[in-house]
Amino acid sequence: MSVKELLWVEKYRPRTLSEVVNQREVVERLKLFVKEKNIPHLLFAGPPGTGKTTVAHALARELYGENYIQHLLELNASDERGIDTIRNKVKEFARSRTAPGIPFKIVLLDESDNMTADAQQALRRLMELYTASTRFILIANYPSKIIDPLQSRCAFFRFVALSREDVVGRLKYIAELENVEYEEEALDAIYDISEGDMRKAINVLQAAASLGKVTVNSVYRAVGLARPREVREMLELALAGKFEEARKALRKLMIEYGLSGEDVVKQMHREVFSSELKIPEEHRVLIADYIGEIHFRITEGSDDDIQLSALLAWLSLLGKRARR
Amino acid sequence: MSVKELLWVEKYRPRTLSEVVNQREVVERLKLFVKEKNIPHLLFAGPPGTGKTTVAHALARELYGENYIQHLLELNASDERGIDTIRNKVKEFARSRTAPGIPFKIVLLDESDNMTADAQQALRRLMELYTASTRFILIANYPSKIIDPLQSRCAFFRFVALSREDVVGRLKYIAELENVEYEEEALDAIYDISEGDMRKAINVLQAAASLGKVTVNSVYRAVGLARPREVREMLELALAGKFEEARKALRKLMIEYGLSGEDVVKQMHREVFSSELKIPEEHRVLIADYIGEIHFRITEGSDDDIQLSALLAWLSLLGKRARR
Amino acid sequence: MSVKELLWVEKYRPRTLSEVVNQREVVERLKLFVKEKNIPHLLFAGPPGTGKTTVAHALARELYGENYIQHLLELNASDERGIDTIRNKVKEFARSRTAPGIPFKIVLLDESDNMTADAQQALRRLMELYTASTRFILIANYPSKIIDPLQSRCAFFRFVALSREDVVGRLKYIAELENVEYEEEALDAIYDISEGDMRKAINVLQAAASLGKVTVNSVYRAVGLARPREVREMLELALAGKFEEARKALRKLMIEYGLSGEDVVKQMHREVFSSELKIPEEHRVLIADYIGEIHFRITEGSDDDIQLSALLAWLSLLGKRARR
Amino acid sequence: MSVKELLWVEKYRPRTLSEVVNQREVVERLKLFVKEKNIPHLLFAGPPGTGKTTVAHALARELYGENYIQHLLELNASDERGIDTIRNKVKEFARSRTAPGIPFKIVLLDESDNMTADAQQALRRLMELYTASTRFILIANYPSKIIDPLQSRCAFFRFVALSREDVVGRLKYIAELENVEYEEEALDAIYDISEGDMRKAINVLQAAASLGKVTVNSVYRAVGLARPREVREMLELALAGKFEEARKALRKLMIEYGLSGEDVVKQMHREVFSSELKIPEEHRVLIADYIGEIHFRITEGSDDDIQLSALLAWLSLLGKRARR
Amino acid sequence: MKELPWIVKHRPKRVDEVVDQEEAKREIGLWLEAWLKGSPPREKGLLLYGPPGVGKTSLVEAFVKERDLELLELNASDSRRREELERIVGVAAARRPLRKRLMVILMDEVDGIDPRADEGGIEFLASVLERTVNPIIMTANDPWKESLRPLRERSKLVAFRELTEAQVVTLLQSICEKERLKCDKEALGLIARRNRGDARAAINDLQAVAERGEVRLELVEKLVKGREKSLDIWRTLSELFYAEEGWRAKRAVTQSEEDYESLMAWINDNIPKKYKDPEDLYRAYDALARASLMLSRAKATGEWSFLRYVFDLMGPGVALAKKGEVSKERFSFPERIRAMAETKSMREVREELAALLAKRLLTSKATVKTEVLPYLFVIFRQGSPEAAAKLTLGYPFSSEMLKLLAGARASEIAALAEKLRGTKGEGRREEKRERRGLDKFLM
Repeated sequence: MSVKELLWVEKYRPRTLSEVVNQREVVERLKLFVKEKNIPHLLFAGPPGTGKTTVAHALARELYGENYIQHLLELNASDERGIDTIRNKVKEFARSRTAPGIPFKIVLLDESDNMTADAQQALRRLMELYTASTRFILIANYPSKIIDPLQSRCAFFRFVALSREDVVGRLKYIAELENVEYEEEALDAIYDISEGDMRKAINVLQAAASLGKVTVNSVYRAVGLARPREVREMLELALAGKFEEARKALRKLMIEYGLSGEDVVKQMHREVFSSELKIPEEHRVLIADYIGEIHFRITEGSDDDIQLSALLAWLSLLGKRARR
Repeated sequence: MSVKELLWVEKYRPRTLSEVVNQREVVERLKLFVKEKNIPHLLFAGPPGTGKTTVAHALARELYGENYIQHLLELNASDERGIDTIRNKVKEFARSRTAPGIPFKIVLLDESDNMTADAQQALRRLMELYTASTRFILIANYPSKIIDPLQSRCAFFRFVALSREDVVGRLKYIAELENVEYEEEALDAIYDISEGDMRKAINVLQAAASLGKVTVNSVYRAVGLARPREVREMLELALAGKFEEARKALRKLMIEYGLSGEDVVKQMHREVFSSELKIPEEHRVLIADYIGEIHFRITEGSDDDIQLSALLAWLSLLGKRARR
Repeated sequence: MSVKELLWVEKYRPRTLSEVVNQREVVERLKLFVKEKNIPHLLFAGPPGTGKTTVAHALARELYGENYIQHLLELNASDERGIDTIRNKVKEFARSRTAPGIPFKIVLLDESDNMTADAQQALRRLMELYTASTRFILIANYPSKIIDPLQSRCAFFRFVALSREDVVGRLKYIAELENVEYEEEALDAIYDISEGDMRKAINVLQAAASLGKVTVNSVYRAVGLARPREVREMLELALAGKFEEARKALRKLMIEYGLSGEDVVKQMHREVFSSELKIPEEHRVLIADYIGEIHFRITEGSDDDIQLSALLAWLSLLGKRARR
Repeated sequence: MSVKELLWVEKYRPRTLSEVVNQREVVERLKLFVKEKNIPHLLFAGPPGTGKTTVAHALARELYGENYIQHLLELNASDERGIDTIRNKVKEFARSRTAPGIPFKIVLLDESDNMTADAQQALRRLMELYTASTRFILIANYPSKIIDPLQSRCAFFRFVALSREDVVGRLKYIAELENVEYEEEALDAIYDISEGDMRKAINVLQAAASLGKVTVNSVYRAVGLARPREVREMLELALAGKFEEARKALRKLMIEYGLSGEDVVKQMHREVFSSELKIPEEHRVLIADYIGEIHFRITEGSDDDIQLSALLAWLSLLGKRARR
Repeated sequence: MKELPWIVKHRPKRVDEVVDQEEAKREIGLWLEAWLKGSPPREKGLLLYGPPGVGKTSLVEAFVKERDLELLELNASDSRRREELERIVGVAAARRPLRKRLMVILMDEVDGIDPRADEGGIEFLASVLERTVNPIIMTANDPWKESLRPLRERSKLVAFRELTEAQVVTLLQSICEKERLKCDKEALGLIARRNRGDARAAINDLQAVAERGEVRLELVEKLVKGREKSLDIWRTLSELFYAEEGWRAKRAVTQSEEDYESLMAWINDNIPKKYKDPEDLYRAYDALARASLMLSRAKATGEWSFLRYVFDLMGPGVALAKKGEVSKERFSFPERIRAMAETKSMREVREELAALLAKRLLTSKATVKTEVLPYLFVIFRQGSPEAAAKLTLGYPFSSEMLKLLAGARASEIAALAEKLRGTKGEGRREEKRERRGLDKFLM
């Protein structure tokens, strides 16, 4: 068994367009291209884990057959250092032979929204230069970061975030094939953590499964996150003015779960907006504003413990004032 | 069908001055130059997509015939246009042969307002020295960025933004030829996004059409922008103290339109000074300042969601204070 | 005597997995790998000084024997300048010969959570490229800072913080072998300072021992920390409204002990939460909040003296208001 | 006796280790190194004016003799721009010849705690690279600002603040050799002002002596003259609402006295806490806090003149409100 | 030569064909006369400045032609690096005129010499101005740029005035006659007005609208829109400080011809001129300070989209700070920029002094500046002159450093030092070196 097959995200990756269960609209239109054996330049945009790269590979496979990889140059815009490397690689690749029956090869450019505007300009000229023998598939999270002249040279496909059903369904499918025991709520927790990112969801499933039965607990342990309830309790303690106890809870989160200050702030932020935390609306507002400040300070390198203590302190002041 | 023709903006580009439907006065005047077979240095100024480059090419075509490109040196913003290149390339081109019957060649400087002041300085005397054998056409979005000494060396033509009728009319024309279904309001939305930029309008039309029927929704989705009205509504919700609803609106913007945190911040900023947002003038400054702060935090790597929540929270606090 | 032997942290470093007294779970699982003479890529995560690097070396020794160092490439992600250096070193290393009987070499990447997301992406590709001949051990303090695709390629091991007993026990063991006289409380003080970081604890012990008998006093002197009492006195002076005297105490801390502003803030922060500082609970809270602000400014590079004076001035105002 | 005169800090600088009267512990340990004609990398830490640089030079002189300066590269981290300059200088220096009998040269790096953590990392590699032919002496005020990997590569020497006896004794010694008349209390006053900084103490002595007999009065006069009077005036003018005049004073300080924005802020800060500025206690706190904020912005790189103008504007607003 | 643009075709050939600029003509004439008489004027360079299109270059060419001189011209289309200038101008400036035929070296558009692309150009030109044997004439639109200071200081400045509308109309009429055009006078007036005194631009527009032998008002109205004039600094300031709505203030700062950094300096110095109420003053400064912070962030992160907030804050932020009246006091040039320029050499001397002492005292320049220099000032300005004089002998202070340290007492101390040296001579050779600094003072 190869290392690749050890990874479920690889093992269960769809091979053909038909196997792609989501993004139906996109897939239908692409199938038309396959039928014509011709494609324009393409731009695939959408959140991470919605299948953009998978679809691109599946498309290439359907065009060229199993050995499609010879006719596909895969580049990662944020890896390759600058447009010059890209230019050289494309140049060389464009010279290579084309498949019989299909007079063009495909250049797949991942994370192309990470390129600077200047590099994108250069890319545009590159696309024009090799347009006879190559087609580009640009992959991006945020289409707004692709400059207009590039967008206007590509057929545009938007990939949408996956629904809870899609993700949970897929996880169940995998879990059963892999003989993994699981709690239903655990899969829900995985969806919450993955935010519609299928790749992340499958990875979390695999990590949790490696710890034994997949439970809410093992899921949070696997991703190195605290359980929402514990974070909420810390918040409640602080708001109840029990500052010392809140700080103890904080310590526990950081040491036991190995959470960084940033992790804690993010999780607190999530809990502030959960309906299970019963606080007045205006408090949520105040807290949201202050959490922004604290998170920024931490990203700038200030001490986690000091900043989180400041946050808890502030919360307990807020709570006290409210009780008056 | 070549890939270029797959792009409507190329496919429907006017070839001759007569085909240019807008900028009638400019075109009339240019036709006279063609008749006299003489032109002064020209400066075409006006917003993007008003046909400046198209007109310049059409003019050259009418002067030199279909192979006009031999007598035209086109320098784009994406080309190296430092002071040295300008000196060298122009000098070399000026020395090359002229067309029979027309004793001058044309140097077309696209986006010349993007040239550094130094490079522009280098142009000043070049324009005089080589005036016998070359004419310059400077194209600029912002003529104020062209240094005065250059402006004063050119006959100045202002291209005006296209009217809603012009753009929508053209879009309808194309949509019908391409068999695209559309809602009337969608074409209006395209006009709003394009801000009178015909090229952009046609590109958006094509992108939206690739998603199926052209609707307001598909238009905004295609460009990866939120609808300004929605952004404004989010701002208004926040300022009205409806923090939770504002946050919901935010989520929707980010997920539905695939906006990054930076996109949202930038779109919010755009609305701050708009006359449609009815708030006291001094609040505008406060809001812009805080948006700037949040934008900074996001670029420093702080979390999008946390920072945007903080921004909305702050807005709702501001609104509350104002209402008191 | 080599320089290395001079450092107790080297001298008393466990050589084999069996010598590692903590992290039992981790060790047991690793022993299984040794038996199979095969390992997947590994990710060791946990607080500093919990033995991650030590365990990695012990593992390598058990696999390759005493000369394991030939088959181990040790890199520090925050040293090596960018992913390119890493790439080159790994490339070269991968070409070198493997040990008889074990078809892979080990790349040990310390502080890998200090790499940018982009560099981690590049690392991922590197791991795939050389997967046949190398295994990576990634070491990180915070697993949440390792991007998903990397996490999902590694077997995950969590190292937990060491208990007071673990640390003090080890210190005693060393002290006795080195014939160092010590007070019991001094070892406790070392544990407090080290916060469960064994490496730091041993270094402090050695530094204090070099000054003679290990006492609480010599411990604080060795680490260049003020004794908690003096920090507390400064706080009390400030809160009593004796600003000038508090400032003198601050000067003394900074000049005599050579504390930096950050040191002082951190120690103040610690004292604020100690039960020995008798102040109303709500003051603790207020102070904790303001200390957060001051610490942030100092980490951003602002002047220590200015910021700390502002803090003391604020404290004396707080004290004054409270007395009214 | 020569008519030429030097600054006394230079004239009475100890040339040999034996002449160093304080820091006995340090000196004794260093003498051992001299005897062995070998030193490890050294880290000298302690408050300003405690003789760190002096001792380093004396050490070098004892190793290499009077022409030691050929074998010593002296760099100042706050003058040298960035690690690259340092790297190049060290590289070149390492290539130069070593002294007969001593196989290494010395690099003296003053104010090394002013280097960023990244630069210190780079420095560490530099030390490793040239360890065969060079030894580094790092000089720092705050050892805690030296990163661990550097500290652990150096033998650590802590320089303690000088006692009143040490300083007064030295001053007397100099005063007698220079035939300066003095009052005993004047020397005490100098010690108080100098805060244990020998360099400063000697400078004050020399300045006071140039005014005639050294009395408490002349000491304070010298110190007062050395400190620009404009700082307090500026503060007073601003608080009196005379913004434009205050700003004139500010400009004089920055332009004529050549103070940086940071210097001005620091001096204002000093004045705010001096008893000679008559303002309510609460204002001191408010001003100290705002000064902290302004200082923070200046260190972030924003224009110091604008930031200080804002500070003055704020002060004049404060003054106005107080007068009501 | 029908195909030549009119601005070339109708370029003035004789001095009297250049419209107006009588004062400039007189000054240039006198200056050239001096050269021709073989007694070059004290300033060997002439710096002609004024707005574009008023005839600076044309006038020089006309003079050259009329007096039958040689002309060497270099302009912004030529590389003007030090090496190139050495080769061309350096040689020309040193060459004695052949057969008494003087050669005029015309350095056109010196404000276009790029500090980077034309590295060393200005410095070299400045040095040539000291020793040239041929007249050097330079032109510039903006002679006040800091980078031009070395040229400005070594040249005679001659101002060219903006042309009046009437003058431009007259000029256009004369061209109409030559081109046999029937010209509507009102149309010419409109062209002149829309080009605000720029004759060359007006001629261009004239050519653009001339059709079928006539120039009609109707067409001018349609076609001649007026070149985009960015707001000059005075207009920017008044539109900014009097703006009542945010968007107006924003327009004022975004359309200013001043770059945002110097604009910020202008606003910084003019806020107290316009806002007298401390509340307004503080609000305005707070906004400006935030703008400056944002700008530093834009620079530090390379994220130039932050500039929008810089503009928001220094535009609307400053404008909307006012609740009270806007004072009638006039706007003024930023004091700080002027003062910094004036004190540049003094500041350089201080740096050198700090470097010298840092080496001797084994410390950093920063420490010297804050911990040592203040006491030296006390000794040199307030202390006994003898102590100061002795220190002067102990360190190789230059005369400028001594002046900086001692102020008004500099020559007294220098004289005293010299006397002390005379009484007790030792180390002669060493002293010789040190003397140089002192001698300058005693001369």
